[in-house]
Amino acid sequence: MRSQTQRRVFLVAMAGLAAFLVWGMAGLPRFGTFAGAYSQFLNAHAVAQRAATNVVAAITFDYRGFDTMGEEFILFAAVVGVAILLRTQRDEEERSPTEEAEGRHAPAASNAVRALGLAMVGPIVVFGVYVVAHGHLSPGGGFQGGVVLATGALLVYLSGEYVTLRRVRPEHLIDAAESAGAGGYVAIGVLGLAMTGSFLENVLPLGRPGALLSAGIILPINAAVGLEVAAGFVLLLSEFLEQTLVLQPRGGGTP
Amino acid sequence: MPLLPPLPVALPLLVAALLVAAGPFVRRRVADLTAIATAGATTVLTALLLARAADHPLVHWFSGWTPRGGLVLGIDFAVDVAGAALATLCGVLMTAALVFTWRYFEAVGTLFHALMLVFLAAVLGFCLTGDLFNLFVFFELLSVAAYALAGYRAEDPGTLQGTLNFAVTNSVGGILVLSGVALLYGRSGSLNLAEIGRTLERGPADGLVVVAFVLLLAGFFVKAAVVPFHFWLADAYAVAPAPVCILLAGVVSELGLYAAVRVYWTVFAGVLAPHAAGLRGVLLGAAALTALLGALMCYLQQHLARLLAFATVSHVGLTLAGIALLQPDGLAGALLYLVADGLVKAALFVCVGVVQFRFDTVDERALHGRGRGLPVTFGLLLLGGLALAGLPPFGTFLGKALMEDAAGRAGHPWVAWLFVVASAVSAAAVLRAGLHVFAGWGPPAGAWRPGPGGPDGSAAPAPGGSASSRPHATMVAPAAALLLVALALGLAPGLSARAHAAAVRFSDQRAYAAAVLDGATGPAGASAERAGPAVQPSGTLPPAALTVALAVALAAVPARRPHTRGRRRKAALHGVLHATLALRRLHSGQVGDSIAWLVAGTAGLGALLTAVLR
Amino acid sequence: MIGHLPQLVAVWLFAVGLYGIVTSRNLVHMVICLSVAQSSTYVLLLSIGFRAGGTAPIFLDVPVGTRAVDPVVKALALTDVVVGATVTALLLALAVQAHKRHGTLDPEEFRSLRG
Amino acid sequence: MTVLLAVVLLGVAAAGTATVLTRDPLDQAVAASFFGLLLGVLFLVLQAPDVALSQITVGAVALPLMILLALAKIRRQEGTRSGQGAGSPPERPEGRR
Repeated sequence: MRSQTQRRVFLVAMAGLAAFLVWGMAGLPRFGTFAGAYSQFLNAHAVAQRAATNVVAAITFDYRGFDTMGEEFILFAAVVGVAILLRTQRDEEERSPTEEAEGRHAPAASNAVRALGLAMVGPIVVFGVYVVAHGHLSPGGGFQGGVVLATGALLVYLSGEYVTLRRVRPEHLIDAAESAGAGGYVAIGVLGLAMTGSFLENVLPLGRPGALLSAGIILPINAAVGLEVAAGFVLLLSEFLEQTLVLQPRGGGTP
Repeated sequence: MPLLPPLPVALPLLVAALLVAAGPFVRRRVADLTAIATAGATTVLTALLLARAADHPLVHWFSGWTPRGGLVLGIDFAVDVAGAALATLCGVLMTAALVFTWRYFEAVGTLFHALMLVFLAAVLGFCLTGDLFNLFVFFELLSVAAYALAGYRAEDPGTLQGTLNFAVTNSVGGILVLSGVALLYGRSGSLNLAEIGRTLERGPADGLVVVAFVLLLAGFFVKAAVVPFHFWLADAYAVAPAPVCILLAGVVSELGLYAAVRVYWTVFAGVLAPHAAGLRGVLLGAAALTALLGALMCYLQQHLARLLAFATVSHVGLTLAGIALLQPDGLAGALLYLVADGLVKAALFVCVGVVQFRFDTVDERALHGRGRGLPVTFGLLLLGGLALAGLPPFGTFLGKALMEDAAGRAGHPWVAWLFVVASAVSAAAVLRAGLHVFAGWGPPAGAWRPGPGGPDGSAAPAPGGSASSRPHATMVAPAAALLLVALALGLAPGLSARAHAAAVRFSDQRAYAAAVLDGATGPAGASAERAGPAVQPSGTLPPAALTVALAVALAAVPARRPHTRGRRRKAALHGVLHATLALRRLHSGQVGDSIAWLVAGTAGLGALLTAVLR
Repeated sequence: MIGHLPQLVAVWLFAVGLYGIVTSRNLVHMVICLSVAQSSTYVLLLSIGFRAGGTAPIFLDVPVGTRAVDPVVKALALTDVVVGATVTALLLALAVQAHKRHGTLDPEEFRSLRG
Repeated sequence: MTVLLAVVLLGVAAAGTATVLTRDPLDQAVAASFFGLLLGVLFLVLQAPDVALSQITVGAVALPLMILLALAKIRRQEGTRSGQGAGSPPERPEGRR
């Protein structure tokens, strides 16, 4: 389609579709009055049934834990997919970033920035672990904590230590961590199936609501998710970093 | 509670994680064998499910949350014959694709195998789940895996364009589905298919119900590639590596239709029942459009993968026609046809993969006569083409016969003609391509046809061997095996009766809800009553013969150069050329165009259904 | 007073995101527009589950039984956020690869490159 | 409360529109980050701190970063190409303002 026609067709159709959608949404309960039986029940009983004070976490990792397993594998598939799409091509060669300090797009960080960045890595990692470990109690959990942890690794880069990061980044270990997280989730599910006859059913003591060690399998699942998400996001970001800093078209001029 | 249902999903996921973890330490052949063994074992599990689900659905509640006090708290797998049969088909096709991969790729890490297994798990979860949001999760999982797989040959020109079109269009489809899920949740407060169905049935078919239905339908139609949601499909097929094409053609569009039917019969059938006649009309129209446009575009292609892609579109239309009758007879035929047609198309893609592996191109003109040294592939391609036309006793014949029969009795006898025309034209294209490539029929490199703008298909070097490599037995055998299964489907005694029983079950919303929510295990009263004697499709032999004859005749026609004498004929030919060129231009492969059509299609579907459902 | 504003915003984000995709001449831009369209589903889900005067469904400092908003839609939105992020990452990788191969980010220039 | 919600909602709509209409990818990455942040605020107002936390870490930090990295790669290539001259596709502007 010519772009003029295309735009016109789209605008007319989109206007119609938008009106149609608004008409459908008018049938929803008035904003702020929703009271579905499912959610009412969970708000009333989840804390007693699962000993998790964060009902969202109880749903994410227990009542609807199977959805979250699928979600973890969406991330898993995306990380594998990005690795496949960005894998080193035949006509590219790796260049060590040290050879071309000037051409690097990361601004050469001053020592102060560098020190500040590195100093923040510790607290960020602690915060990430905290968010993962308290997912069943307060807002947070494996996913959010995992991303925070991955950001910690990123700070090392931002403080200009990408080369260090590359040196200390044992790729296979991170791959293995990601797989262990994703596979661990499935393994917990199979354990439930073997012990109780239902996939992902809780097999641990529930404990007292509000305690750190409570909520049954939600905590180990959170740990598995945290591991997978942290490793997955480190892999994702480093795939892009790799593209930016290291790979060069073969024969490409030196900047 | 049955222990079996979660296993076909858990097993491939676990092995996929292991494969990635062990990546650097695993040799190529070990990865191949592990993946094939896993896919095979998973297929056995799904076959077991199929056998066990014969009497009543198997319901597995995850995390131990069986419904409490009539309230669903968790997620369930509700396995019935239709879902298990489709799952088994997917398992078989995945095994075949992995066997084909054995020699197809020269260098391939474990990542490819891991992604294939994740894709398999997603597909099976999609077939087995009884939860609407879980269906969306698996929809996205299979999409993400499919995007990465389709873009696998990232170094080839065109791959990125095709993959991008595929990914963006299907992601927008995903947004539509999720919006539909959100609306249904807002109305019913539930995510379980059976429970939502019960809630909706108590209320009116108001705007929200219609909009949610249209959103879900449009989202699934994007996957199924119903016109005008099909613009991504040919581009994705053209660039995906052959093993992935086997799955795209045999699995993905099938699943789109399956999801649409599943959601209709578990959620909407009750509330929309008073408007079934209007809905039938709209769906039949979409089916006819899809079948005819797909067949025409198929006939115009010279790129073999694109040709099969449009054959897929056409056959999606035919299946939709069976579904659109909205009663068990048509549904039984559609289910059978879905499975048999998936097998045949996968076999054809195996043949195309062999050609690509051998000659580095899948362009019909460039390949003219070069396939003489591949008699087995030639034979399989011809057989596949005939099976595509519905040659008895292939399973495709049985499925089509059941659908034609049902359409006739439902007062739509023209559907039989739609079947004849669409399947004859699409099969003729396959046969013609086979005759050109393998037997050197017709003018070499005939340039009279309206060629596409670019170097259609000339690029795309085989990822594995060089031009001199001979196809290995592991590349041809899957095609033979798949065709054999399609043949066995048509010969299996009592299959149409079973398909009919499965369809009756499938389309009984109350019995489904009772089995899922109340744990009812016996055959539902209503189902047993309506399961009359199975249809005997012997009366439909003449149309089948007509289709096959027409396909063969059409395949032979373009072998002669068209006569261009006489001004009127020239003008007519000119007009045809212009029309086909315009049609080709519509399939521009532009992401923007795909999305514009998607929006227009959704809005159109919305307008039509609003008109008939209000 | 606030009525249907959240749903209108959701529809608007969806429409505007798709408009961006349709008119985009740059793949990275197109990918970001897709994520804008995707965010319409977050807004829709969370607005459906909102209850006026309700707290977050976390009963650590407040007793069970306090009026709280719907927790289910939050679980769904969490999944949705991950889906959106992963699709965006995959598409960005495609865009980088496309630029590496074809030296352009303009989808219209891909037309001649169809395989 | 209601007023705050309305303001944030309108802000989200405006930021989303701005993100789409910003045609230069580098500016757009910044706009997208701001949009992500604003969505996070909206989720907080809607009493969904879990989703807000995810949205802010992913939508406002991780994704914009990936976009910047992707753009850095692309910019760098254009630099290499223009230095290289012949044999490469014609140079074109990154986007239209």
